[in-house]
Amino acid sequence: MQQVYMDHGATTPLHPEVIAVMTDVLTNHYGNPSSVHAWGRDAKKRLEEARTSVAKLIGAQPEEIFFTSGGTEADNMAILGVAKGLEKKGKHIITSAIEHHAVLYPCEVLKKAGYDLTILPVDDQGRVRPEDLALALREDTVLVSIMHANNEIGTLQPIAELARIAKERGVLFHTDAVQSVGKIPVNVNELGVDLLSFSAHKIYGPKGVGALYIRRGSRILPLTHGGGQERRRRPGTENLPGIVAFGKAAEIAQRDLTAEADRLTKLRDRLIDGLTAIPEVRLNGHRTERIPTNVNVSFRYIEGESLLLSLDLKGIAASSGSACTSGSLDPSHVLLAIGLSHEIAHGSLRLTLGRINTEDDVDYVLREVPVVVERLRSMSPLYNQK
Amino acid sequence: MQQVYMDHGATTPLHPEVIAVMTDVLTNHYGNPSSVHAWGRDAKKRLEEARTSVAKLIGAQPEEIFFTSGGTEADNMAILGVAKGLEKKGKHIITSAIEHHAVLYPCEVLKKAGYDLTILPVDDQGRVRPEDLALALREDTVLVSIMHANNEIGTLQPIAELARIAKERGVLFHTDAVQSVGKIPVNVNELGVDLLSFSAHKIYGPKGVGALYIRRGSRILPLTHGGGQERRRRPGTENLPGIVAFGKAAEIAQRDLTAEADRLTKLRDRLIDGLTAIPEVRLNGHRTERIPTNVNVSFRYIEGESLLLSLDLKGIAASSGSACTSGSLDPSHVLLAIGLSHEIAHGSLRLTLGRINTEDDVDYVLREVPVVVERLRSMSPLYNQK
Amino acid sequence: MYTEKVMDHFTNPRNVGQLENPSGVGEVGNPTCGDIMRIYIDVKDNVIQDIKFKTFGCGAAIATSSICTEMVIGKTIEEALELTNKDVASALGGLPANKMHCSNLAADALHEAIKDYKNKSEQG
Ligand SMILES: Cc1ncc(COP(=O)(O)O)c(C=O)c1O
Ligand SMILES: Cc1ncc(COP(=O)(O)O)c(C=O)c1O
Ligand code: FES
Ligand code: FES
Repeated sequence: MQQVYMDHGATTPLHPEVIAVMTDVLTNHYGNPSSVHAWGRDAKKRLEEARTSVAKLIGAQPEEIFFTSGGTEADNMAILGVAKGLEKKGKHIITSAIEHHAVLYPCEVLKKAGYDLTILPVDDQGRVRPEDLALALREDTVLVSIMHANNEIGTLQPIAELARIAKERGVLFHTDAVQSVGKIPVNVNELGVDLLSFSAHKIYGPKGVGALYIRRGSRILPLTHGGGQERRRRPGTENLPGIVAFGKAAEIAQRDLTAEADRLTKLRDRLIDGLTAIPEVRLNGHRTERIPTNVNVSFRYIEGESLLLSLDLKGIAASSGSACTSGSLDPSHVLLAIGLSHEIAHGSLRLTLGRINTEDDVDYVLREVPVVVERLRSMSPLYNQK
Repeated sequence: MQQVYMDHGATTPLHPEVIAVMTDVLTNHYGNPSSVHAWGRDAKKRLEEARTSVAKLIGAQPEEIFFTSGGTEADNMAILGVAKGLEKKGKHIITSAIEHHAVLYPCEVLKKAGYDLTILPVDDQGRVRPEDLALALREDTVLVSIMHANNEIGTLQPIAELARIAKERGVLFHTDAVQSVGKIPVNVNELGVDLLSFSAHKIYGPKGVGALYIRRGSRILPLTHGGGQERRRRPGTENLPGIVAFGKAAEIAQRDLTAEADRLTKLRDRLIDGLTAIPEVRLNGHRTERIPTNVNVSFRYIEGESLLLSLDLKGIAASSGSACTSGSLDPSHVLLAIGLSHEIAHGSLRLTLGRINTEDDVDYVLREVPVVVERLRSMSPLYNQK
Repeated sequence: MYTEKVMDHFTNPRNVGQLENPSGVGEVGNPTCGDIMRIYIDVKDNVIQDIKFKTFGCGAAIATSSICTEMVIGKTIEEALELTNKDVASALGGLPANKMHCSNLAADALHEAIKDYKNKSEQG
């Protein structure tokens, strides 16, 4: 049976060149970067080379990159770290309704601890309105955190414009760019952001490593305390194999970005056109202001988990914003935020493309999905067969 | 030139079997454990198998193991997490003067936030006196954190006795076992501890993964917030390759523990005997209550960094508690706590053995160290040539 | 971490030792890290004819001591007094940022030795 992995939004297979580099470090470069001896100096050198590669991918300086264990830690560090660092300045934070839980939940924790939290709504395509941000900013606002690309519906935010509004008011701006980095050009200076989170395993690097970009001079306190690594902002023996692999993944992402974006945009559009030809389906997210890899549709009358299981039986890996797959038993807060009813949110399907996907994969998916949808609809009490 | 790595206390080379397993996961098992499809289920299965192996190594139940990014995060999670979780019960914490910075610094951060902190002294061999703990416990004590084996001098603490004293008073007990796990038998039930930190890269596993054991029922809040991974105690896409490799390293550690401990104890004792035959030298730490892998001596009149650089030029990797190597410019707080003067603490040398070391390595070190010590002493203004 | 020049001076330090009847001796302890350096000078006709050092300190401390002695031998007292720790560090091709304080040792000990020489010659 054909195997089609279309869940690159969840995680990506490592690039073969990344595996090679990582295996080399695992085998031959085991020194601790803090050690004085030859093994340590070798490790330190590799660490700093990787930092340079990672910095380049987002147009930052190497000393503005702080390695973390992933996107979640980077998001938490940005939000909790800036809140603690600027406690004396104020206790108001602004975010959006469609953030990843790694942003929303730390914000809610701050709220419980006495902070004011403004959650900006989005339009029906998932975009924050700049005028809403302008109105929400206050004297005591210390941070705005709005994601670059949404993980479920792929919608891109007008970050440069939003960041400019925050900057005019002297407020730090963080963006969760876990889903945009490596897929579209991301440059911290063009975007004008002060903090930016990203994660290696979404760009064909390994799980367990990510980074937070912190613009020089931004005030932020660490979440954890210990050794002097990452200039005390993130202590602990560095995950050298992971970091070097992240560096390699960043180089490859930069090298291949334009060609892959073009190729995947075509596949994406074929998928969107093919799937929206099925009756009673809607595309979620913005039609064009979306990352090249994301397709998200809702099928009326069916439920996401059943859909995923059926596709899985055909060898197709996908995901859904259905309550039944989320663990929380509520449907995706993102789909609700763009105005979907509970029932329709339930029937959502996310296909996320990546470097291993081919035209052939798209053909296969476009052949199988209608069959599965039809079968599940025929079992659904909500579906009025005509 | 002979290459002798004797800095296993800093980090260890991966075991070849661990590299093999990890490379396999990197290459073939890239699913996200949270995904519903085949790739995700495969990943989830491997995650839980690794959890079982890691739990077994310390005699815990799999559901009591929470994977982190390393020892530092595990220590911070234990201390800051319990403090937050038990805020209503009290604000007094007890630790010892020779803890790793990953324990001491979060405790000091709590102190700045209004907690009371008792730092127990140690005797001249680096042991906490149980009666000191008994006297320090109060009604509002919420946590005792005392390390199992010290990373610099290798001294073992009487954890079972200390934990019993805390338990009698109903106080949670955490131990940083980063340096003991895999080297001597560690069993959470025999020790009677409620929380225990350990780290993969100290037991021939990869950097960037560790674990916190949390006894069922212990109240603790997470440091970061996001997805539902690790039952919400530690969110973020799991570092699957690292965790599976940690599991393999744990299995090997358990399998080889007794044989390796015997072999390394002999090498250690030869090193101690050989080095303490040099004039004006002292052994730091307890002579017998120490891990099988640690040797720490101080040479009068010379400084540790010069010693390390000289040994490095001979192909020997070691470490030192000297101020000049610490980054902080103070000599090791551990050596000061056992009563060494600044000057003598400066001249300390730590050799930490591991599975790749042989009799031949020991011979080489015992041949070279006296030569280097003599040369540096001849340059020292403190050394009275006779 | 260290430049080749630093490692060269660390491995083959120039002018290590002490002088039998020095014109001046200077000893300083580094207030930052507690390391110690002693310098002996032999001065004739206002010129440093010979110089020796002993250092208890890190690699940077030993290398800066060594190069410092090389830089001032044959120089007049006035020229030697102009030597700064920055000169010493740059002669070594630079030092890591956290090691800049080490270079104070050598220049300070040299200045102490010259002060000692001046005191002695004034008294004598
Ligand atoms: C937008 C976004 N933010 C944060 C994360 C969390 O990243 P990680 O899983 O690397 O912790 C993800 C990935 O799931 C994501 O898609
Ligand atoms: C006793 C002790 N605790 C904690 C740590 C920190 O572990 P990690 O470097 O994995 O964060 C170390 C390692 O340096 C250690 O020796
Ligand atoms: S019926 Fe099973 S989760 Fe909805
Ligand atoms: S002189 Fe002490 S650290 Fe260099």
